[in-house]
Amino acid sequence: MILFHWMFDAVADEGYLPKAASTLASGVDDTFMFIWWCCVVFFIALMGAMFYFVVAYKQKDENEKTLDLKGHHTLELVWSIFPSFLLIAMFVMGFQQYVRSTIPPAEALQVSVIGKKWDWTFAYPTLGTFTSRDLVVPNQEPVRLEMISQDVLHSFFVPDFRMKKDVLPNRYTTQWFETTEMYEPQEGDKFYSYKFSFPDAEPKEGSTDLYSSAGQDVKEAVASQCAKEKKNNAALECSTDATQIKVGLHQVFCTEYCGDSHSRMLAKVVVLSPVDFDLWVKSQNNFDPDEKFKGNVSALGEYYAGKAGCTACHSNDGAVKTGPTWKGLWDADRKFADGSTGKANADYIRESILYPQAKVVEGFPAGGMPANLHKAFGQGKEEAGILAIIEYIKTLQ
Amino acid sequence: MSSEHAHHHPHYQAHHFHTMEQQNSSNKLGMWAFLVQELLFFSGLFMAYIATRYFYGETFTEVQERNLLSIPMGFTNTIVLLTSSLTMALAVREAQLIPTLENDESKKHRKNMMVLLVVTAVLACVFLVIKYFEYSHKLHVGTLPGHFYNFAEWPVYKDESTGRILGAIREGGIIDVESAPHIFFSLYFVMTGTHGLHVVIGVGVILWLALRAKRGEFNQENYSAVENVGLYWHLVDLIWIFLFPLMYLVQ
Amino acid sequence: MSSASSSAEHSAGTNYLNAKKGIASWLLTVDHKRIGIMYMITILSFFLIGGLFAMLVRYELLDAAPTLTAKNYNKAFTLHGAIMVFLVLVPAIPASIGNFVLPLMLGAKDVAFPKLNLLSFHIYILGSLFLVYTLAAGGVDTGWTFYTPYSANTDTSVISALAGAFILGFSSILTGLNFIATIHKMRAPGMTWRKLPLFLWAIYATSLIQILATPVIAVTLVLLMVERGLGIGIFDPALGGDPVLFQHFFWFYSHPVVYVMILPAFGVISETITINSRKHIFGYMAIAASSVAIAAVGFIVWGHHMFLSGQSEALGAIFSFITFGVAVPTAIKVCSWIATLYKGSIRWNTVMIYTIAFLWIFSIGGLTGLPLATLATDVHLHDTYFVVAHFHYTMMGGVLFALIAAIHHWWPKMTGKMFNETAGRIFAIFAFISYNLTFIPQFIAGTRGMPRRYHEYLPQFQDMQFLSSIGAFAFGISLFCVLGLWIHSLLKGEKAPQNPWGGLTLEWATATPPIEHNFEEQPICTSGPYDFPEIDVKEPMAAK
Amino acid sequence: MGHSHSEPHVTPLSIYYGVFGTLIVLTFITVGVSYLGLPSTLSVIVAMAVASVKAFFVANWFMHLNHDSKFNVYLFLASLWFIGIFFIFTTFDLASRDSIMKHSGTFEARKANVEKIIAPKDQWPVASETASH
Repeated sequence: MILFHWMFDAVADEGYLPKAASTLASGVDDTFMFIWWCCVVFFIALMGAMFYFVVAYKQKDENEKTLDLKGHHTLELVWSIFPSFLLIAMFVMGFQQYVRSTIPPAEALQVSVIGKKWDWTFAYPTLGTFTSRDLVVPNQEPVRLEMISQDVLHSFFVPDFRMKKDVLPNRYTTQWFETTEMYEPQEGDKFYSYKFSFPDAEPKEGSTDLYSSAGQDVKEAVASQCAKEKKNNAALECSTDATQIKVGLHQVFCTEYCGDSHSRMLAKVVVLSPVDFDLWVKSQNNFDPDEKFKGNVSALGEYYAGKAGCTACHSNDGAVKTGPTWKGLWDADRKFADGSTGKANADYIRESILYPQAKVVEGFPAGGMPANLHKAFGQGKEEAGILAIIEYIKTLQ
Repeated sequence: MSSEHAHHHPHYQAHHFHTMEQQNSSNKLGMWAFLVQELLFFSGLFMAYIATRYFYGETFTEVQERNLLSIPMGFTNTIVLLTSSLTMALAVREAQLIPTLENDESKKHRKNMMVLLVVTAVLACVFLVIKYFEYSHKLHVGTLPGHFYNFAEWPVYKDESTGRILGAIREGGIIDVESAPHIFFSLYFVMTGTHGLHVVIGVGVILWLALRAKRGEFNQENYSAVENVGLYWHLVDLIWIFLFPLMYLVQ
Repeated sequence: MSSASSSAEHSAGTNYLNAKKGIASWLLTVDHKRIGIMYMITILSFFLIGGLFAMLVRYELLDAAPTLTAKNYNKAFTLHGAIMVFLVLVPAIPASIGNFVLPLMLGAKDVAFPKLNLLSFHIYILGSLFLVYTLAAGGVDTGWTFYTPYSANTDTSVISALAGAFILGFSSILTGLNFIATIHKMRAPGMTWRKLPLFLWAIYATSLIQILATPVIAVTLVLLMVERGLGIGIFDPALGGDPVLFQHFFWFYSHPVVYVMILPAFGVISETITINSRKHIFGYMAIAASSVAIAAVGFIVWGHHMFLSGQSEALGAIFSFITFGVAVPTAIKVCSWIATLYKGSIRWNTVMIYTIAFLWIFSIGGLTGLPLATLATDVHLHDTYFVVAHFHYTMMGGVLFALIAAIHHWWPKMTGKMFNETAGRIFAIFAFISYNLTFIPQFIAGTRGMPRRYHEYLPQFQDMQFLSSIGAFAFGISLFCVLGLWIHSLLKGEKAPQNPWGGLTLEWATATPPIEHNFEEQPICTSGPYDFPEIDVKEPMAAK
Repeated sequence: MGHSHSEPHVTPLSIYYGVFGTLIVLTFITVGVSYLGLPSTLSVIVAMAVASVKAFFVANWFMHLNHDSKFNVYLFLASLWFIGIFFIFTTFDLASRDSIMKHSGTFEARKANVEKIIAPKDQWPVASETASH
């Protein structure tokens, strides 16, 4: 039973549960450890007795006599009553923690979580009209999530915060958390991947694909905003160097089975110091992609592709996801489900963005792509965004 | 139930039973176990009713106000079904009176039983015919389940792009999400449909009994088939006793 | 225990196996023994299919990067789940072993309704054909739980799968009511409820669950089929329905059904542990009562599958509290079994090794249920690999090891052949070790937060998933070894004596294999099922 | 367990007719009440009360539970008991869902869906014809 030995080791060096990064986590861990050690004790006692009896009373000859024992009421009473106390203790501990996690503080920052096949979108109704593809939150401030799904059931799970709740299509569900520290897993971390996506989804050099970068885009946004702010307030406590900005990173999973790319429905929690968070909010509120990517339309297109969530289903490296890859798409011959064919020219791409069902490529699910994604490009930026994306696709040969 | 005192084994006693008494009580116990599962099966439908009523209580009231279900037809059906239940019970009673050894009396009672069984089956068919008229009327006006609901006086709003049904359309095109006639009629058709299916099966087994009686089967120690079909038929009646007021009457 | 044993010898020539010839004499038989055998063969072959899907899943998870496409993986774990639950685990012990043993143990000629028994087998076959058709029609990708709205909208062949499960439900219901009537009305003279072998108590509790819970899943599946067909809007939120309502419907059946799976296993263990330690069971009434108690309480805990589903938090707390109530009778059982070993004369044979393995596996399964029943910790563990490992330890490990133990235990009675003890023991230990290697790593992966139903995963879960896959392959091999053992016994096994294990229950009192009508003359039950001759009744320390 | 030839218990005709009469009367009552236009909950309570009485009559006399073996009665009651559990727990959930978490109410999300949607004129309700039956 090397494995068991290993399990106890794991418990010893705190690696058995993920990092406890929220105010609720420690309480949950205490409960878990209490139950865990109860289980260990009972298991050893039961199995010990069993193996002892099996060895000690091994049959020696066919007709040896055995004890005439039909039962023992006091004993039976003991092992019926005694565990019940422990069980009640477990229930009470669990219940207290659960109540804490169930009732959010009134002053909590409200964030809307929108789940859809197969990515998350986060909106900050009290801070502005922008949306984010990662959950960016201020450190050590309570955050209340109001979650809604656009299609099927999802479930929002952050192991480091010990929190999870289903996301329903017909009702808002709510949960809350408050981070305790800013922890950024590094390469070589024992139980953590410093990667927040899959091995085949490595971000390209200098990519702004928000899906797989380890909070890089957030750091850059904060740094550039800091530079702007410093112009009229030099005393501001912030760094203009993206590499100097400290963040905490935590993995978000979807834990309610939701179809093909269920296992790719990931996101990050990016924890910023309150100052940096305000900067980030500012940067998002008056973020102007045209300015950021001045003169580089394809980069702008890549940004929009990330913002509108295209990259959740369309790879840029030939990998087949839910939708066709964009690599080598430009000007290629397309074969459609209805048997017709066509060329992937500008008109085709524009149509596919506006009316995804108009032409469905053979072998891919019809209705897999929501309509009107170009709305995500922002008011009055729809057409510009589409052109940018076309330019981006041109570069993926 | 011990096999010590040997006695004759009538041809209708299965080899693995010791006495007719054991066989009959086993059959009846088995039948009751079956009725239990029937009740649990319908309980699911009634739970769906409760939930829908909880979410869309207004809808049920509105259905009554608009008088979309015909109380006279439902009422007639109730009377018909209750009567068939009586005749079934009487048929079982006749079966209980058939003496084991054949004579004029046994013939008389068996004949009565056959007649009562046939009457029961006929009443069941009357029930089905009335149901047919109700259904065809709903088909005509369009008060149909879910997607197929297209009742012009109380329309629901369908979102073409997503296929969602968002709620009933009120005057001026306002959408009322708390009004869901399409779900009410889903319930109506699923519940009455399942019940109707049980009635159809009932007709079948009752006629099968009548046929066996014609062949001169059954007597007071071998009538558990009749008794069990009777139990089944009363259960169908029992379900309707709750279905009728819930669907047709309550606000 | 019986006076009929004398009559066994002179009818040794013909038995239920060779009394009638031809395939029709099997497919149309009303003999509970033949039906039981047919169930066993069908169930084991479906276990093979379900197992192959499991191997496919483990193969995919060997490495973090995907090898199958997402859709195929989703279909693989869905079919694995659906086949294992509906076709294998639910009927595993009651329909196969139960059918064969129950009337024999009762000293009856057959079950109360032999024709109904055959009918429920044919219904089972029909239902299984629907699932096979689902396989052929491209599979289904909803997960065996068929949660709405996904199941209401996915384009895979859900309807046929639902129809299959629906039909299988009725097979299980009919078996249940058949057993209830049989146990009530067909007990041998002198067999009072307190002399009823514990296996039959377990089957009895199981049957009650089957008739009370299964109809609800039946109606649920019907509603879901109609939901897909007509869009009735009861479960589908897009039409105004409520997905959480579906989960209530589903778990009202699907939680009690895990007791349909495990209670017969408890029964088997109660038999094998006494017969192989030559001792009276410890606390007969406690074990019998706890079976019924588990069955009853098992009906009011279904919500612990839904703590995070968006059901009322208050209700979640209530369900959590009641759930702990199930732990008590379960603990009583395990303690009683272990106490039964005390000062026994314990044989170290194959059956006993499987029994010990069961106690080990089920203890882990039961204890890991506690953090899942606790609200706060379940928030973290729900829908992770911790849950996967937990229910495999209880449902699959518990049931499977008990089933194999039962097959070995009654193998001589069923086939009239003995099997190779040495090989049997080796395979048993092999299976036990590889089984633990498969699922213990999943506990760790789950606690670290790896969600279930992922067809590719982040690098930090690599080592645990790899270990688990290796274990799974080894476990698969070990089961093939066991199958080989049985085949070898059928071909080369020596003739079995009438009562190889010295059992006192009535099935050992008749010929091996039994004659067509089980007993030459009606056996009379004179003593209890566990009053073994070895028990030294003059021992001072007696009951209570 | 009586003797195998024991005659079955035969209920006198008068009882069957009496029960049938009661059932018919109760049916008239429940229909009559529905025309009083009682408030929603009350009408349900009354209707279910009457239906339960009818059910009792059917089960007790038509289905012979009054002379049946105890276990069959227990089975029947057990089924009612478990149906009760199913109904009570599930309804409790429906009723107490949005009691703790603000904003998890049943209709907010769906209302948000239909904000600013106005159904096109051709879909508006048409004037009701006279009684639909």
